[in-house]
Amino acid sequence: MEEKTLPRILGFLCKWCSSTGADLAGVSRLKMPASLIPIRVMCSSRVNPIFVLKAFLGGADGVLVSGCHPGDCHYQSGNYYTRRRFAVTKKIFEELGLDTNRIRLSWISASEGQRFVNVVTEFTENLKKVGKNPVKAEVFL
Amino acid sequence: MANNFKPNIIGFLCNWCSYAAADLAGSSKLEVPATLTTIRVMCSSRVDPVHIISAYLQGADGVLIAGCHPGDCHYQTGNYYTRRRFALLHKIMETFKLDPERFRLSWISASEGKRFSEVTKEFAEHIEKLGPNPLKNKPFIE
Amino acid sequence: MVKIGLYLCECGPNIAEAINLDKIAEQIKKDNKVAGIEQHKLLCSEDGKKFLVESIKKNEFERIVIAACSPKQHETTFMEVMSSSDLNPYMFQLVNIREQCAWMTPDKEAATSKALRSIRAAINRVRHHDALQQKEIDCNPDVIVVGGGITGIEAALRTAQKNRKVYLIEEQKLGGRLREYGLLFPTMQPAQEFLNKKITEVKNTGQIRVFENSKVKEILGFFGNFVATIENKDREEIEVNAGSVILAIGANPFIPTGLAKYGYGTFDDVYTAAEFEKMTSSNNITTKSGNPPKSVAIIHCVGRKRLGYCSKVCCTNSMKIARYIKEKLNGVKVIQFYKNLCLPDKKYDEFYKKTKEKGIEFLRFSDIEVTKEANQMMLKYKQENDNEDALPVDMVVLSTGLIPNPKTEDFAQMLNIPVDEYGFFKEEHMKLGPISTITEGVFIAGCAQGPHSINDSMVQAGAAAGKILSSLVPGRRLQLETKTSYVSETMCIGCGVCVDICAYGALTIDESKRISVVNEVLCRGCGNCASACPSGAARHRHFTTKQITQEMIEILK
Amino acid sequence: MKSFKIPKSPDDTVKDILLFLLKNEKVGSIFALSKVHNNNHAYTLITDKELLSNITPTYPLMLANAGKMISRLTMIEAVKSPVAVVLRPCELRALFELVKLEQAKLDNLLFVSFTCGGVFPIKTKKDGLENKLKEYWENVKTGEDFQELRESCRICENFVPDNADIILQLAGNDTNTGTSVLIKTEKGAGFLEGIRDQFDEGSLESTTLDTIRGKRKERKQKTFADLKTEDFGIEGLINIFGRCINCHACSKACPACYCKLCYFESADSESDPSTFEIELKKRKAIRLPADTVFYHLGRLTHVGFTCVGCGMCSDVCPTNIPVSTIFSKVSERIQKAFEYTPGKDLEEKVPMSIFEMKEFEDVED
Amino acid sequence: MAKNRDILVIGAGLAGIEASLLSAQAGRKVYLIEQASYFGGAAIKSEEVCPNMECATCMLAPKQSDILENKNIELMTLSKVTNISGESGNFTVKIIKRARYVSLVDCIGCGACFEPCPVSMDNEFEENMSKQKAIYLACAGALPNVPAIDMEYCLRGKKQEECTACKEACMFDAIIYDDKDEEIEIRVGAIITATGFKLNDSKQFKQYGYGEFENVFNAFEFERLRASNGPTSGIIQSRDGKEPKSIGLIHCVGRDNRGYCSQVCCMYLTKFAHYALDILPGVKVYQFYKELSIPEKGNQKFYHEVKEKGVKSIRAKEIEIIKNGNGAGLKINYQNEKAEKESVDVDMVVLAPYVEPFPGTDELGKLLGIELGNFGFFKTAEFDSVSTIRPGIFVAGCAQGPKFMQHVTTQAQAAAARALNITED
Amino acid sequence: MKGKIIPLKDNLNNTIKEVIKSLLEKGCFDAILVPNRVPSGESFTYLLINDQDFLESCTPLPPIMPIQGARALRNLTRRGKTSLKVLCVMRPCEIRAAIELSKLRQVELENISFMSIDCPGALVTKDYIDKPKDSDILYEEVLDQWTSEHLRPTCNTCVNFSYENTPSDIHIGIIGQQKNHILLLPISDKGNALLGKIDIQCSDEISSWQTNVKEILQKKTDQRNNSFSELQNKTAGAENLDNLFSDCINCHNCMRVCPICYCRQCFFESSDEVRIEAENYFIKAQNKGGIKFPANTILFHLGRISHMALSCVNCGACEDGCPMDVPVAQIFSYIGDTVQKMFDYIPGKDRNEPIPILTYKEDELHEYEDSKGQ
Repeated sequence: MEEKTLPRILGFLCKWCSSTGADLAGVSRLKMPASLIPIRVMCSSRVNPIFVLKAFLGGADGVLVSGCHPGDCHYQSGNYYTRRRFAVTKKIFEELGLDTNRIRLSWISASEGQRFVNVVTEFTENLKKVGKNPVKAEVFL
Repeated sequence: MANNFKPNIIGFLCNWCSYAAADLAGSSKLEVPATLTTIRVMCSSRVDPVHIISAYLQGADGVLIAGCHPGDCHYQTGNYYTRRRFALLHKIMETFKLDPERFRLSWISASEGKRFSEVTKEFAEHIEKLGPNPLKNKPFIE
Repeated sequence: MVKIGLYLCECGPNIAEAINLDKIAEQIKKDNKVAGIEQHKLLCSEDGKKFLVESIKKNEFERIVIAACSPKQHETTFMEVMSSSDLNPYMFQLVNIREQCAWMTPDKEAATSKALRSIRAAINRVRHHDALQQKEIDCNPDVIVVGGGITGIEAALRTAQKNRKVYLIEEQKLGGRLREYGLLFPTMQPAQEFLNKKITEVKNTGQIRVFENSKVKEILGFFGNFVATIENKDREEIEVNAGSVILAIGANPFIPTGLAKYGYGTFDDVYTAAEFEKMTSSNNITTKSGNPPKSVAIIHCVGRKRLGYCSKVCCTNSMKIARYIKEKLNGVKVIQFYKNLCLPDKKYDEFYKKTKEKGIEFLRFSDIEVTKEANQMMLKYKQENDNEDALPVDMVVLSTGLIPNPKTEDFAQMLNIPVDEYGFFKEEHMKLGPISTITEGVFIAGCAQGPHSINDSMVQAGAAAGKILSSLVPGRRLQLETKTSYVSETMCIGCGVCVDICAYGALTIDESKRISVVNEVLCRGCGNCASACPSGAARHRHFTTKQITQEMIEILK
Repeated sequence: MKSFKIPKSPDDTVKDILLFLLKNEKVGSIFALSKVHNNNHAYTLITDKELLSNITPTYPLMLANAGKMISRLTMIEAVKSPVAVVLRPCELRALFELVKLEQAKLDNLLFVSFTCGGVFPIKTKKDGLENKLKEYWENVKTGEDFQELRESCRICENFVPDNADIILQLAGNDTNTGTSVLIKTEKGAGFLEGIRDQFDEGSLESTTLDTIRGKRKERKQKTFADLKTEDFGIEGLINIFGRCINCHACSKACPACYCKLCYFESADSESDPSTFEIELKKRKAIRLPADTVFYHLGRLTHVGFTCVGCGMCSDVCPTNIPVSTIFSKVSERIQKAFEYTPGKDLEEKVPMSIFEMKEFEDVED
Repeated sequence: MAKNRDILVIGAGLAGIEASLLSAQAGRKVYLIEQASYFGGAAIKSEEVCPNMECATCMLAPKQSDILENKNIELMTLSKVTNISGESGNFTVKIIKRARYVSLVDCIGCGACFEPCPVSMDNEFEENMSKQKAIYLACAGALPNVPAIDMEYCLRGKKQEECTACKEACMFDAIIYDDKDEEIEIRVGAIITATGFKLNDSKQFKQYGYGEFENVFNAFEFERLRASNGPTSGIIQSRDGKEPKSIGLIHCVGRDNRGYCSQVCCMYLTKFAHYALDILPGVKVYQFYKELSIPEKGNQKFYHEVKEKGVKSIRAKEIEIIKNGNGAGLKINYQNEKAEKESVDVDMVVLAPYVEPFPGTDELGKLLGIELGNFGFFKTAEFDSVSTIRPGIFVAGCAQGPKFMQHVTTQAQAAAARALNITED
Repeated sequence: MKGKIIPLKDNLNNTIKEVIKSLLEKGCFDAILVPNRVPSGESFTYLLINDQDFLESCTPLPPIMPIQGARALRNLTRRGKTSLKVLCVMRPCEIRAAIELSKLRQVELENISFMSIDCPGALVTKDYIDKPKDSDILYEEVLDQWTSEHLRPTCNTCVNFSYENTPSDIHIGIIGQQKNHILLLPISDKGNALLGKIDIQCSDEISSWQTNVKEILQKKTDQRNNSFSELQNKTAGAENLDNLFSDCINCHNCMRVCPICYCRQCFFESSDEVRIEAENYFIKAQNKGGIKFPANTILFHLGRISHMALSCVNCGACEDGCPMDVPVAQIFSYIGDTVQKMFDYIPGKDRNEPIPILTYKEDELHEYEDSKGQ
């Protein structure tokens, strides 16, 4: 039943940190809602704002972009760009009255299994509050 | 006026037939108008109608496309497409009264050096008679 | 800026006298587009070539324009010079200011200005040249021969070499149509003896793998790398790899049902030549009533008008049949009804003469009808001089032509080769590529290509072998055409306009991407696709839109 | 700042200057708006002195953003001999942005611009723009809002061409008695050396300009507020972009959209039928061609930094969507966040190509 | 002893060219020898080739270029085999290269030497219908693009005069008066002979008036008349320059005497009819045939197409050509299919003489140690028409018997296969 | 030919929707591609629907055609056939464009059926967007007159507004003797079977309808001929042509909204044309004294003509999308008619007939080549 009421979150996880962190959460048998479906990318900087928009317009209740902490990027500085891009997306969301609660940028390192669980749990709870993404039902997009 | 007019004619020649014919005309010391400058293409089908229109708008006085005779194409059927494309182009230019007479499609085989000379001479004379392409010195149209 | 070097060849007096090269050099210098201009008496001479290499290296030119003679004369020469100068040979443009300028323009000033225009165009063009590399692919020297008739057998024998395997695939038994033959013309030797010798030879050659009672399900790939799926006699599917394919699937005799006047299918003793041939191999010639015929008529050119072509072998074959009958049956009367004797071999007139000497009659007709009057077959015929006559006969042999094997269409589709208007495989070029097809690496031999005598079929088999032995050499890589086309993946929208017009099937739609792709092994580089493509996604190497328009813009300056 | 005044109309003043430059071979050609055939206007590249008589540099019509046109010209290589380019401030700013993005080169270009009074929507052309010119110039002089102008011009605060070499004072100036010319840069001075024996002193800023700026700002705030973008949400976006027909004209006219092949026209943006089938199942109905809202949002992520608010996009929209106003408003927010003014300073890097270690802590967890 | 992998090809017509190209493509060194000063054989004499009416030069020229550009092929013009020894896999061949008197290396083919030469002689390539100088190129566009001096006619040769006109005109020092015939010896593993054919000189058949009446042409003469690069630049005209209003085409000239059908004549005469109808408005064309031999795909269609354009086809016997009146006109007397005597008046007659081996075939046959057949063509095995009785020596093209171009090509390709096969490592 | 005449149910669109509804109910289709008013009300777009509820808001024959239906179908099937059985409800020119696109592999027709409607033409989109309500009323008048100055100019000169030359499956006739009826006309076997499935027997005589179509056709043909002869003068010569196109601002909107112009990247926006050295511009400027920017306006239009005039279905989308009101569609219609006649080709008429430029005949068009003997 939970399945149906659970928000659906698309998670872009960088390979080196966040994805490993997520794995660690699993290995550690930590529990969290089954709301997030991960997409692994080499670096969070691969996440084109277009992807976030597409996921959002496609009806995802939430989009999580997650990479190494600033300064830890496997590719030197990728995540700084991620941040700037995400900022742009967020400004657009804000300006156009789109729900910024649905997009989220989190830094999760390879050792932060627990943090991953926390982020996802919190994001999920948050999304439960704001409800289903109404875009899903729109036909005139 | 007409006497001083030296047209600028572009000739697209296919590598296998017409270019060879042009060479033959040269080695047979046949006269070919100096107003013709040639561009070698592998097959007459390589000549895109858009290029011809472009040449015209830029002020080319004449454009000649020459390839192998139908049926002789080095690439089987290329020149049949050339012909259709040319016909289409010609029709467009004709309909818009854009000097269709400035464009010509000729089939000239490798042995027809003489014909090459004749066709180009005749064409050059024809173009000379037509006079300069009015678009050559016309600003703001291209 | 790239360093372009311009070389002006005087060609002795040929260019120097007709064109003011100094003036050209002066103008080009003013344009300030080349890094250096050099003039030479004769660039194609040994001395000239040495000069070029040294000069190019010294000046560190990156691209070269040579104004000299026709590319037909010395493009290759100068491309070699480019290579010796450690430059890519395609970073070069040859301007033809001799044949197409100096020699055809008596007025020096006009010639000079034309040459200048052409040289400027070349300089502008060469700036946009790309370095092209000679491409090579690995290839498989092995051969697939489809069809185990005499043509296929010969093709297999001729291609089988130490380092080359041959897969010979036959739907029934080796030997094909020849297995039904009694004698061969013009030698009149027993066909089976001849055939068996050949089959033994096939079996003794270690390099030929024979698949009898087998079918070719599919052939994929292209020149140098074909994969065929064969269903063998046990209905197992076997995959074989080869670099080339010879289609020797033969032809069928025309069956004249529907041509009522010949009485075929209406009267008992009317046979086609092919049917009669079976009788000869069983050595038993009788009419339906069981008696040997007393008179036999052989009618030529049956169905020729309908087929629209002369099958070339039937006249001689009819004579062979006539002679056979005459030899076998004492006192039999044999009459040949013909329209035109087609005897296209230096031996055939003699064969005809001998046939006549055996007492076989020849009668030219303009119209004929087989009828029956009171249990007796009657031939009613009209001669050329409009005389009409009738002749009672016991047996009629209809000499019919050859029609394509019904499988022709299937193979044509499988391998992207067209069929001609009669339904035979269409050769690449009637005169120069009679056994080649537009699909490189696929050859057609024997009657699959059109009606042929056994001798001619065997020569064709040998010819296919020649093409294969010369182009696919064991241990050598296949060199591809350089000036091919390619399709820009980002720009292509997959409309297939280029696919439709390519004569070589070099372009196909990649269904997963829904865009078109060029098979560079098949592309021969005409550039038709580049013109057909409205957006310019199909691009012709060394004749790119950019290169051509850049040439144009200078000419029209 | 050196300045001088020519007792002629702005257009004739520009002609004088250009003729001087051409005659003295200081430049080889001119890039300016001209009257072409049939009383139409277009940007032109002129080498022939005779044709100078055709130019109409201040004619209030922008049929294409000149920044984009100069980018076409200098995309591959800089021009080899000097060209005098007459263009509007927003066009110059667009060009500077394109230079940063390697889409144009400035070498050998001399920029002549003016304090801009704005342009009419291109559609005005057929409604008799000529008849409105008188009123237009009156309003330019006073700096009053003129409601027939492009919305983007009416709300434009950046009408002073900070980066031009030579500036004509139009907006807020009485041009009846002649046109003041300011020589803003050394380069400008070099080119104009010899045009006058003596120069006056002049200044770019004045209270009139401030007043105009103030008026425009006011109007902008009002326009932006009226737009109520914050209340859009997805419904609002659909309402405004629902009539978009995916022609992408806005992107083609936009000087900031410089891609060779737009993502939204590329194979990457195409969907397989199966994708549509999934969507159809999900939503019971889908719009075809799809992706209108997506397109505009996506384009915003691409041009948000660079948008100079020239208004071309609104003008070319065949379904009258106020693209420019929306984009300007969203872009303003983005540009503020990054403290970036497009086209202002060549040395200032495009925000997307740099970063700081500590910033935007509000967007990350 | 290791096999020699090199290949000798004798005769550089279509067959020789094709065989050489295939052999060279396989990586073999090829010696291609040609008796004439140019190469290309009979094929380059045609304007067009039936039934598709393709331009012959356009077909051949790319192949000729390939020969000249191929590093594996050594083309020797003006050359002849003088001796051969050894056996399959290891032949030793002596070749005499006749002096060209013009350097193949230095000459650039500008033709500056022609004009000053004082000698005028018949142009053999043009069937003696035009003149050439003693320093000559067979025809415009002939390859290699280097002239030769015919010392028999050159003043220096025959009259021992000190003429240096051509040498003076040459700016490249390409004229070598003291050029000598050169004998070379090569070793090859296989030999392909492709020496081709010639048309019989029909003078022996008096009834056709060839040699007697100036407007009786043989097939090659007519072909050159129609050739764009020929003596009349492609204008079909009688000897006195008039446009013929009627043409008679005579098939099977000498066939009965000779004893075989030359296979190609019916078709090329049909092509001639096509030529005439194509460029001579209102011309009447008569074809006089005995048996129509139009095998091969496409030929019958072509024949009917041409016929429909207005050719009168007559099956005729006892043809005789006589003078018609006082002018250059001709009359053809014949017996029609109804055995009635009839006649037509024509302005021009074109004969299709039988195809015979190229002169010297017998001599070469002896040198090569291979037999000749009844008619003087090289003899080949039954059902193996490229193999001679001597292992390692193969035949291609019309040297084996008359044939269509496509069969020439196929034979050449098949012969190449054999040569490649036996010289395999 | 026989059809089924059925009475109107309150209005035209609703009656057509009833038919569509029964087809959906009988499971003949998985989805319907049909125009629908956008939420803001001032325009229309195509919707692919598989739910009857959405049918309510649909308008099978909307007064405007902001998106040419072929573009909608192309969007759906460009990358391959859809597994859904789809009924496309479109104007004849949209269907013909879709057929053309299928020849260019931009539309996959498998599983696609067409329902065409007698088309009175489409209003100018911008006008409609300005005043949707008034325009709706205006369109009612158009339905009466079958010609109007408010229509796209090419709609007034359209001769393929009915079923002829449009290979749809079911045609809806609305030009009847009886104004309060529509006519269902099965065009293909498939159409026949479909009507059969919803128990519609096509036994009604349609000759009176045909007469009406003929009358309107005559009217439109006259208008077309007038328009063409006007255009003949207006387009004659470079000068005139330039005048016609001189308003063009090179936005390429005409190409973008054109259903036939299908290139991913237009040649005139490709590197070959756009990414060129400054010098190229200067050479041209030198030659002519001055050039326009953006360059190549006329070349663009002529080039586009050479690329797609053979397939032009005269839908008028280009002119509708032009921000400068250049009479593009009228010019294309005129030149398209001319070149199509040259090859005896009606674009979109026959699914199996190749576009003339993609095929050839050995023996043809000799008037365009030099005669051989010359």
